[in-house]
Amino acid sequence: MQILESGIGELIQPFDMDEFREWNRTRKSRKLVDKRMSEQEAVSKFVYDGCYIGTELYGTVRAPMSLAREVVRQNKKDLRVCGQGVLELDLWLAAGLIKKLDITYIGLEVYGIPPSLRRAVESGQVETCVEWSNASITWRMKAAAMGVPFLPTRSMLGTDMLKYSAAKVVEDPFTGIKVALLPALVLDVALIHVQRADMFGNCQIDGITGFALEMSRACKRLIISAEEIIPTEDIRKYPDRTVIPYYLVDAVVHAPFGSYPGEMAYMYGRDEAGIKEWVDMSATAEGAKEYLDKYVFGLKDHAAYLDLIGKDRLEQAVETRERRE
Amino acid sequence: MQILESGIGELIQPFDMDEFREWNRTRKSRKLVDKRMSEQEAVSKFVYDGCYIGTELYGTVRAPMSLAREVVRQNKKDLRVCGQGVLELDLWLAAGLIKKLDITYIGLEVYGIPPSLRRAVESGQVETCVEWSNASITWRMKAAAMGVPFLPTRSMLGTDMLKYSAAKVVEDPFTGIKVALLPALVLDVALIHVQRADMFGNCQIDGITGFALEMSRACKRLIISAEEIIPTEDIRKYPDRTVIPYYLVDAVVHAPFGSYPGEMAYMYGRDEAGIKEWVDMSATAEGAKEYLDKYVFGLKDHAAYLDLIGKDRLEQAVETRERRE
Amino acid sequence: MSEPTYTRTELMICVAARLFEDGATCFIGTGIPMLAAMLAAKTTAPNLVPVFEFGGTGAILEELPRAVGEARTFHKGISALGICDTMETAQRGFIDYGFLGGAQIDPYGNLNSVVIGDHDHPRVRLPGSGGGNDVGSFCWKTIAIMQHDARRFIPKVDFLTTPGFLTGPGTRQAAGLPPGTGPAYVVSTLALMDYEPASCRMRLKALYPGVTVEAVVASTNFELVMPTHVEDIPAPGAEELRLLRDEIDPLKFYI
Amino acid sequence: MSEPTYTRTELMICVAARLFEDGATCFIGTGIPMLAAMLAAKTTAPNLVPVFEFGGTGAILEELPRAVGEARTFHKGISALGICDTMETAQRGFIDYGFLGGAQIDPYGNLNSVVIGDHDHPRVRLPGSGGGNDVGSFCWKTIAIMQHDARRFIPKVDFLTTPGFLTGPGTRQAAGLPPGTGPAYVVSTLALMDYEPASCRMRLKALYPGVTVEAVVASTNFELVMPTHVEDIPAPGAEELRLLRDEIDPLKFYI
Repeated sequence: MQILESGIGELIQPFDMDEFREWNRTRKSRKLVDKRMSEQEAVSKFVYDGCYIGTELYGTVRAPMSLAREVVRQNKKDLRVCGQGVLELDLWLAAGLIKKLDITYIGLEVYGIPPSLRRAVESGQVETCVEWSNASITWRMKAAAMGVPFLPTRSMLGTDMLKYSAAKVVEDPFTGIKVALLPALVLDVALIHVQRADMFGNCQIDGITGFALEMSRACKRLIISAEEIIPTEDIRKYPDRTVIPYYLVDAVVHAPFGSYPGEMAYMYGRDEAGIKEWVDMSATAEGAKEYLDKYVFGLKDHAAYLDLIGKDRLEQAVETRERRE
Repeated sequence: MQILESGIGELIQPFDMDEFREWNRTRKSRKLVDKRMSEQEAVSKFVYDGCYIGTELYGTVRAPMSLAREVVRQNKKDLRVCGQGVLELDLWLAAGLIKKLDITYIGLEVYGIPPSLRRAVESGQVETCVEWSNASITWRMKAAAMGVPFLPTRSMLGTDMLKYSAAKVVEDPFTGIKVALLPALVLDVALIHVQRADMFGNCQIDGITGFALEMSRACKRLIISAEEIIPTEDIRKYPDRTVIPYYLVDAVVHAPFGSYPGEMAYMYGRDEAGIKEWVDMSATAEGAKEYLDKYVFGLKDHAAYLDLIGKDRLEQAVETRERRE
Repeated sequence: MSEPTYTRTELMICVAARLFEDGATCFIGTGIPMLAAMLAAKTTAPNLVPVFEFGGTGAILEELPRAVGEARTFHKGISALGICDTMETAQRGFIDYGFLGGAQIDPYGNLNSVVIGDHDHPRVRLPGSGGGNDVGSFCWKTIAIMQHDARRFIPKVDFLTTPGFLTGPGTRQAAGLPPGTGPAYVVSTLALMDYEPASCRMRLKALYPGVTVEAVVASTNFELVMPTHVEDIPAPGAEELRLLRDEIDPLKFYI
Repeated sequence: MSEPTYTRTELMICVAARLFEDGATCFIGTGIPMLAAMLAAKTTAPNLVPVFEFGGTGAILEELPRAVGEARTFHKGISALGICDTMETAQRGFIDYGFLGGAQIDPYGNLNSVVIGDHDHPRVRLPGSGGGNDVGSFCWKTIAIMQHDARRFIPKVDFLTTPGFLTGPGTRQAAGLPPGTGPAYVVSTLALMDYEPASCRMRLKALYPGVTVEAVVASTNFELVMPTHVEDIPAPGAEELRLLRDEIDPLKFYI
């Protein structure tokens, strides 16, 4: 089972399974303690300059937007960032916070290539882009979540993706087929937004789970933002609904409309105009700055943000929510 | 990444990922067709002499007991069997149906070593026992479910388990630690019992999922038995509750009290006396035969079985169910 | 009766929609594939099983999804799980078709959505593979949807993001990609292309109304294999256009 | 006041229960570990987090589970997922303790639950590893619960099912098992043992009431390391016995 090919991409977040095990043993409490805090406190406490960070799900869908804005507000710099995003990572790119990227997809979906991404990468402000597919970056987290150093896949093979990644190709010793081995990925910090959590961090998600299960189990620090904080009794009544157990969680932030202007399944739909505002303003660096001034730097916190958006627009978003029918 | 050690155990179900892909492409319909049928029909159609078969979860918990009894009734022979079980596999052992075992655990739980297992293995009737741990056999199914030829683990290392398995030890090419590679496992037939399914095979499970997700995605034929058949509208209202989508499923058997004398979370508790009856009678080969005559061969089908058990005992089992509170 | 007028985008959607095989599982990406899938479901492929990469399977597409993760991708769906479930389902051979886009395509159907120019110092940074590479690796057949011009249809993509037939016959399998997989069609703004089996090179299959072979050749910066007979693509029918305009995208989000 | 009378099983349960560290995550197997966990939760370890291999985590143990998958293993639990979740949680270092049983144990704490005699022609076929090997591989500390007699405490197990310290210092890590893991205690029917750090060999730690060192030695078919001071295990207290008999196992399922 010799190495047939090795990607030349940098492993921008080197890993050591034994160190992660030790972290999980000594740095993650098993006690049920109240972890509720504000965005300000959570980001200040757990996000740091140069950390390797990721968000889930993505910009317009169940995204930790209130946390993402707080990261900008606190000007956390030199971030090394995992994966894919829409608005949330685009804000960080526009604010000049990202130094290195394990990139899968940063786009504006139907609105195309984000000008902020282009400016940040083409200018060299983002120093390194290591390429991964959406599945392979998730399986990298899954490897860490499983506690193993790699997972095999038949993706990435034969392409420049493999070449510019940090994967390795080997021959399967059982049947002789070629597989790419994806190195495990342990994030320093993960931000995940959910429908409901209790004060300890037990989380429920409605609708698709995206890669929340994998990311929550593949990080050293996990900040949860939740639309609702529910009593622990409701968690214990439906233990089969807990997808992220409390012992993975370091902070619980109550963030109603935390995914706005993106959507939250069964709670509110996306605000197309709100998304379009970023798309339009971020066309230029000046416009992006103006947007950040208006929606981030000019506001104290998420409550002030929601005030600025206004009740009418939020109610309209609720009106367009997906319903169980 | 050379092979440092290879288990000497037989790979009693050899696999070929490309063949499994081809099977999934050509032999599994994507159409929504009514798959409801009786135990008799499902077992007759999909279980065959010599097939490699597995059951989920296990004997006293959400177990496909009505299907397991039907396999005995139809005398499906020379079975190669996956994993772990309590009553369900013990019945097959007692009936002399098992030729080879990928064994993890066959026990009577608190009642100890099953005499039927001892008789079947010590007499040589079961020709081969290949050893796996509970996690490793599940990860073997998970490998197949993921469509990859193996998964790594840090289990099994340094023990006779590895030696008598079909795993291989290699050095992780990223960090140099040793890992065991577990070969993917694709079952010919899987039997899984769930709380609810629609006629197409979309399944919901309450309580723990055991290894239902892994097994359902790692088999060529899947027979589902379900306590309740529900309208597809109820599935589509809660798509986030579907753990086994219909396209994995070949047969849907309506089997109320299908796990009896074992339990079904939130529906009925286990009948200790019913379990104890097998424990006591299976102490001798004659007793086991008598039990099989009484509860399997002497009865036409699952309905007749439930008649024999009687309404009172079933109601008592319902009374002792776990409740959401 | 005069022919209805239509836009080039509407035509592309119709052409893509007609390629859906009834009862097949299909990975659907953002944009035109979503409109095409909805149109197919309402016309020739009522048993289509749409799969969206972040977890939605078997949705009933009553309202147009605008993103691959939004709730409309699992509206009345048969399951709403996560990206591992859909990608692993694809990796084990359950997904028949994948719809893909890209900034560049080459004669073997390889796609680029990472960079224009050099990877480390790109002239244009594109969004990245997303699920593209996975879809192109795992699905049995892939269909690319592309703007057709000579800067996009080029002999060699700047960055091989999503595998087509790589460098020709046998090379996908030699690289380790699952046998039997690969590109099937290209739906462009000018024509429908398939691939010549022997060479794995892109071949003109059918022209859109009013488009000439010469126009396609002029917009293609490599030699396109010519079939013995070039088919004609029928214009969108009145019912197709009505469905598209009134039912599928009444808010004119895409069309 | 006279000492309460108690059975050897009750004593073992109490000894095991006292080993639970408050707030720790513990894999709980069928039988005595379940009773011990319940007793610990009601006495010295109210913040114990029980983990059952098929998916139940953080249950409130109001009624005694009789199997590792039954609903009582996730009664008012914090999560009810599957075996992959619990085993992967253990593999990545989240599970502090594991309780194990076996038919044989050797001086390094290796356990056998597969066969007595030759593997391919066994004298006694045992149930198999189950989750035992995994628990012994992944958990930070394991505690074995064993009948103490000379046929079970032997120099070399017939089949090394669950890894203890293998053949001595450094051998676990050399085999690839996660560093820092290994056996911590043996709770037998006669005494409590731990392991001498330098040699990784089993060491007598404390005697049950009325048991002599000689009795333990006579029942151990290998040389047990002797500590400078052998501790005495206190008999079960009245409250421990009341809890066990009245609240934990009132139906006398185990005791």
